[in-house]
Amino acid sequence: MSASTFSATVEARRTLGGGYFVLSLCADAPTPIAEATPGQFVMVRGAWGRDLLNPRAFSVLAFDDARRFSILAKVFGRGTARLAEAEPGDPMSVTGPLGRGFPAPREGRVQLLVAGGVGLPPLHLQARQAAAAGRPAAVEMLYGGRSRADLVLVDDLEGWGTPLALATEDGSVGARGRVTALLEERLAIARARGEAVEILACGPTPMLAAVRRIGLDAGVATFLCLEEQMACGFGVCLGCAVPVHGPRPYRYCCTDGPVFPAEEVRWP
Amino acid sequence: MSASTFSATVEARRTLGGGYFVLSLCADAPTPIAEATPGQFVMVRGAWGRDLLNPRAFSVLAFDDARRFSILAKVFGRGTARLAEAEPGDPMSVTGPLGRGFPAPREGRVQLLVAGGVGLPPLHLQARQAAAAGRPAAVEMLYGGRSRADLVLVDDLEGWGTPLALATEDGSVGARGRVTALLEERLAIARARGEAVEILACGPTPMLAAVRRIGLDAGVATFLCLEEQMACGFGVCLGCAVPVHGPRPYRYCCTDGPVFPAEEVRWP
Amino acid sequence: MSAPPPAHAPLAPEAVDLRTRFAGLELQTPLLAASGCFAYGQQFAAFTDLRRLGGLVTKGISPAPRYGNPVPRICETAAGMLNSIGLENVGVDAFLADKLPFLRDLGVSVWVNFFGTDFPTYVECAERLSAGAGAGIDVLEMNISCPNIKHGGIEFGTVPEVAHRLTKACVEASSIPIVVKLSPNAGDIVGMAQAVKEAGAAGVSLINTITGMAIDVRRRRPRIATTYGGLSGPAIKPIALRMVHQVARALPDLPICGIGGVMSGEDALEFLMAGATTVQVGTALFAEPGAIVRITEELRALMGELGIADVVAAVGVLEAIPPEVPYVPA
Amino acid sequence: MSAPPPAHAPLAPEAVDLRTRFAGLELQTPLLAASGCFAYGQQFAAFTDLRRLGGLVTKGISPAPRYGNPVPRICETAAGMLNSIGLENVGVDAFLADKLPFLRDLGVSVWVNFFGTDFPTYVECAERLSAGAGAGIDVLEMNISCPNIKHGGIEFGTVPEVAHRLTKACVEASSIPIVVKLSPNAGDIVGMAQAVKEAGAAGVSLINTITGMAIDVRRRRPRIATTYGGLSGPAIKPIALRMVHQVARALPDLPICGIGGVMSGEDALEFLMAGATTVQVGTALFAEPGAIVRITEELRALMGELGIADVVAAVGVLEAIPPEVPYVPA
Ligand SMILES: Cc1cc2nc3c(=O)[nH]c(=O)nc-3n(C[C@H](O)[C@H](O)[C@H](O)COP(=O)(O)OP(=O)(O)OC[C@H]3O[C@@H](n4cnc5c(N)ncnc54)[C@H](O)[C@@H]3O)c2cc1C
Ligand SMILES: Cc1cc2nc3c(=O)[nH]c(=O)nc-3n(C[C@H](O)[C@H](O)[C@H](O)COP(=O)(O)OP(=O)(O)OC[C@H]3O[C@@H](n4cnc5c(N)ncnc54)[C@H](O)[C@@H]3O)c2cc1C
Ligand SMILES: Cc1cc2nc3c(=O)[nH]c(=O)nc-3n(C[C@H](O)[C@H](O)[C@H](O)COP(=O)(O)O)c2cc1C
Ligand SMILES: Cc1cc2nc3c(=O)[nH]c(=O)nc-3n(C[C@H](O)[C@H](O)[C@H](O)COP(=O)(O)O)c2cc1C
Ligand code: FES
Ligand code: FES
Repeated sequence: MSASTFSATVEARRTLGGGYFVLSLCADAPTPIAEATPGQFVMVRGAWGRDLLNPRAFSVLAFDDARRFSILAKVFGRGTARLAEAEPGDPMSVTGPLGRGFPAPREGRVQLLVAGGVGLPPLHLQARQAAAAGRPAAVEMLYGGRSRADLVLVDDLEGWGTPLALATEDGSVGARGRVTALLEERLAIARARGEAVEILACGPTPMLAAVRRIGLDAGVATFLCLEEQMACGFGVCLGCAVPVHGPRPYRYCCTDGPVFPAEEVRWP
Repeated sequence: MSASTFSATVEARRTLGGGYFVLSLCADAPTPIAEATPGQFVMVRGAWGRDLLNPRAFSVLAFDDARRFSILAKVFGRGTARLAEAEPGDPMSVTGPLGRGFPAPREGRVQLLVAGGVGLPPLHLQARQAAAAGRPAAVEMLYGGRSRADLVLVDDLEGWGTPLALATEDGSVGARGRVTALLEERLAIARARGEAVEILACGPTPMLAAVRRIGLDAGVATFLCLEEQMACGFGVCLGCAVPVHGPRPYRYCCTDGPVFPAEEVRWP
Repeated sequence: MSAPPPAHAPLAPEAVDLRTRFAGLELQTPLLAASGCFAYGQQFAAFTDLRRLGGLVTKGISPAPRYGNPVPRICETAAGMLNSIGLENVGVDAFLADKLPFLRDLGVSVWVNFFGTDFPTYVECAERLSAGAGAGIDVLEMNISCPNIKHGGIEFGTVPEVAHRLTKACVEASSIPIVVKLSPNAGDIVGMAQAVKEAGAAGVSLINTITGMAIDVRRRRPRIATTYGGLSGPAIKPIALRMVHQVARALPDLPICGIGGVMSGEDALEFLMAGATTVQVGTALFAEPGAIVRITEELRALMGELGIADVVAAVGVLEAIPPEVPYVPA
Repeated sequence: MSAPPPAHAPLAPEAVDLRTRFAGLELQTPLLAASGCFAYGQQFAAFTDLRRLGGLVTKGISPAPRYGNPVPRICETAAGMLNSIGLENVGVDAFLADKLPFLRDLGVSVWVNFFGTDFPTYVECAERLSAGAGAGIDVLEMNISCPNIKHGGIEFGTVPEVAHRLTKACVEASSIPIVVKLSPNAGDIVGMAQAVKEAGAAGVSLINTITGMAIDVRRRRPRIATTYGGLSGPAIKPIALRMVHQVARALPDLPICGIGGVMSGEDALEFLMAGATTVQVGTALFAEPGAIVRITEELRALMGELGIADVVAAVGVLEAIPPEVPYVPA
């Protein structure tokens, strides 16, 4: 898995509402971006002078070829606010693809993709690749957010034939409640059917903590795509430590992750 | 002379080549901008986050009414580089008009306007107002720069019928050499004719130093529009001190100036 | 992994009470204009409603007028600026006669920043301001930290024993509470705060500018005529917050006025949570003369959103990050 | 008014000689990667040509491996960042066995940053690095300034006598030149530099991070698990330049490696003109792994433009701003 650091140009920004937007980038020369696996990410920074010093991490949402790829972001703080103003033609510095992604689907085992809000991209790419491999039902998307505006790119999933269950906390679309409730229901069904499943989750940390508990309690293989504050994204600053069980107390979100087996993460 | 602090929106940016551009702004509500006299300035800052902390000073180039006005800038450092990327619709914070401008033309005395490079705006406005008052020849513009690209908005002056002499250091347009040579020639003619003149100058500091010497040596009333590093523009930070002769060693570029009588300035 | 934030029911901004007390004084908000960034206030009247400030701190006053340093005096740096104004001011007499009446009439807390060039002139300044002031001055903010004057400033600001003696003498000479403005150039900020507290300071202001430098490589010269200048603005905020927190933790009953890079209501709340009771806004006033009014409303709205009803309750509420699950080597 | 810049005929970039010497060593350029921002280098090989560096400084090495601090360990601030990594490292043995060979083979100057948790472990670390190194290590950069470890760090870095004793012991234990990396948290940076110079330091690195803090007001918590972290990036550049200049002026024959917020060739030249012989680049490497190669070319082009043929000639060339015409009161 080779990464590179390269200049890219914004090709388009598609605003999705609710602060979400898709940024399409084109690298100035061919890169390894098309080797990205779902969960791998890029570090992105614009021509931002001396403030907003560090790049921001974004999961790879999709790629067309060795130059064209896109990310899905939500306006959160100053960096994403700045990115949300990017115009076609703006230059960006990019490093990636970085990290280790989710395991690929295995024969005879359904992957339950649990996405919360802006945690969608890795799972969206996982679903895309399953569909492209002619096995859209090798994965099932359980997708939750606060409200209707937090569920974006649903059309894509529907178009691919990805089995899909939605939940919103305000009930504005799908089931009312959290995506973890969908997961518990789905696991109960799997248990009843004797179906082999595994869990792939990405979303806000409290959601991941809940998914982890559910997965561990159910004895189901569970993989979490974590977010930690990152400065470099390639294993140098040691800022993105993830507390783990094992021979050492920390591993690194950017190089060992961002995807970690649930049982490895040292959380309550 | 009242100033106010207000929000404005970029209406247009006109690129003139050589790093020069005119930015047209429209205040969100009526302001005292149309009371500006030539040499008065505005402090301008965009939505620039925490870097580029202080606003930048720009002479008022022109105004249409209590809301619409424009500035002429040249890309110099980081602030003007940022401004040069401003797009229509971008918000700007503005304070002004600030400072004290040039004396108005007086009957029976020709004002020699000595402009160097981006020092044009105050003198451009002076010429515009003389023309608007039906007396374009009350002023004469002596305008110099390194090269052709440094002489901008010349069409305006020609259109108003402002008497005009140009100089470039590379001889690409007008006389080859410095604008101070034009001034010396013009003063010699005035002396020969017994003509009453005064000098109004704005441009780079070395040019102003030379104009000052020429004016003082010739015994001609000379007014210099100075540039000092400014943080506030309204007399608070005391950063913009100008060394002067007189009861106190310093006066302030932003409140006492930017226009100072040449003899007052404490320069070699 | 970090747990979700503690839940507090949000409040309407109008329900938020910004009134506070500092060293026995009442202020309508915790936000003051910082010394040297406000001059003597008149210039702001055209731009903002000064009666909405919590208070203001004047340019530093010395017994005799001072004319300040050669130019250039300022330059910009990344998220900050350097200044070396040289403590230019009109002197005590002109201040009391010409400047104070305007400030007194605003009805907000008036703090007069002062300094001397040596021990006797510090005491003289405190004495004359205190004597001449009548009821118009609420606080004397003693600047022992300006790095720009050759004699005095820097030594007073970095040696605890000297600061102690000087503070004591000024406190004794003044009928008005003295708040000492400390220098971040001191190696041991807590030691300095302790020293001035024991000398009778009613509080401390933290921080003044940090000595810095910038170079114009094209001219092969410093950008500031005096070579060094004081760094202010958002660049120094993390250092200021750390010093406020250190002093607040070590000396919980010493009132602290937090200063350094405040540009938003969120910045102000950071200082309050770190342990400051009041907060000064300096450099932000240059770009935006009405900054304090905006920051006040942002603070009110943010406190409402976070369910903090009373600004006094925000002071020092900081909690530690919950500990991780202990690591047990395999 | 300021006179025009001194005229020097511009040169082609190829005509600019970037080779320099530091404490007797030859370097092909003055630009090094800073400790903690470069790890042990391997990660950079995919992104940039490491053989084009002037040199590199490893992550700080301690005698035993260390696992570092709880999370969150970093956050961003205005034009800077805070970190509290906790001096995580693989320890001397693993460093010498697994990391050094790669670095040695690059053919650039290899500086190993090291520290202990107390007096004996400092000396032990210097001894073992020096003994085990063969010809592979050019400099031991002694970190007496990291604010992130509870024992050791901060006291060594702020008390001149302690720094003197510690440096002396390490210099005696090491066959490799020792450059001491000083803490900007010290009140008297010149006193610290003087103390380590007299103890036999071959040079000083200036500056390490400045202790700072940031608060997440929504969670009412520090943004860094250890509450305080070290501030780096452009925000601190003015402070770093000032300290380099102070030390260079006071101790003209002590080689200085300048560090703090370097992001461009112009930044690097500022440090050289302030009196540093070499310059380290830290935080800039996170956003741009190839930053040093770009900065090297920018420096070369800028020196060419300014007509400075030789990087050694740029060191400390700063002139004072010419004095104003004297003021004669009217
Ligand atoms: C591997 C990885 C992949 C990611 N993929 C995506 C993606 O595909 N799309 C996307 O929109 N975002 C993604 N993120 C998160 C993205 O990097 C953050 O949204 C971004 O850093 C926030 O940047 P900002 O500049 O807007 O906010 P900042 O201004 O950097 O953040 C403001 C402050 O909020 C805090 N903060 C930041 N993130 C969080 C958080 N998650 N929880 C709590 N506090 C936080 C920080 O303390 C920070 O100082 C990813 C992060 C990682 C580590
Ligand atoms: C009263 C007044 C009116 C002005 N009117 C205009 C105008 O109409 N159009 C215009 O383009 N500019 C004008 N300027 C100058 C304008 O404010 C500067 O161009 C601007 O500050 C440079 O900003 P910057 O952010 O591009 O450069 P910065 O990044 O701020 O400047 C880079 C560095 O260059 C140095 N520097 C800045 N200006 C000068 C200078 N003049 N000479 C030498 N060094 C300098 C400074 O040390 C600064 O740190 C005026 C200035 C004043 C005081
Ligand atoms: C131009 C300028 C002048 C200043 N003058 C004084 C002064 O006279 N006395 C003083 O105690 N502090 C002075 N200060 C320091 C400020 O009051 C404040 O402590 C510092 O700027 C940090 O706050 P800020 O980042 O909000 O500006 C001055 C600051 C600036 C920028
Ligand atoms: C994440 C991080 C880790 C660091 N680790 C070390 C270290 O182990 N030893 C050390 O001496 N300095 C360390 N530093 C300090 C840097 O080497 C450098 O002195 C400082 O960051 C200032 O330079 P900069 O602004 O270019 O980053 C570290 C800095 C950062 C940002
Ligand atoms: S983000 Fe720097 S090591 Fe992971
Ligand atoms: S620019 Fe602040 S006083 Fe003139």
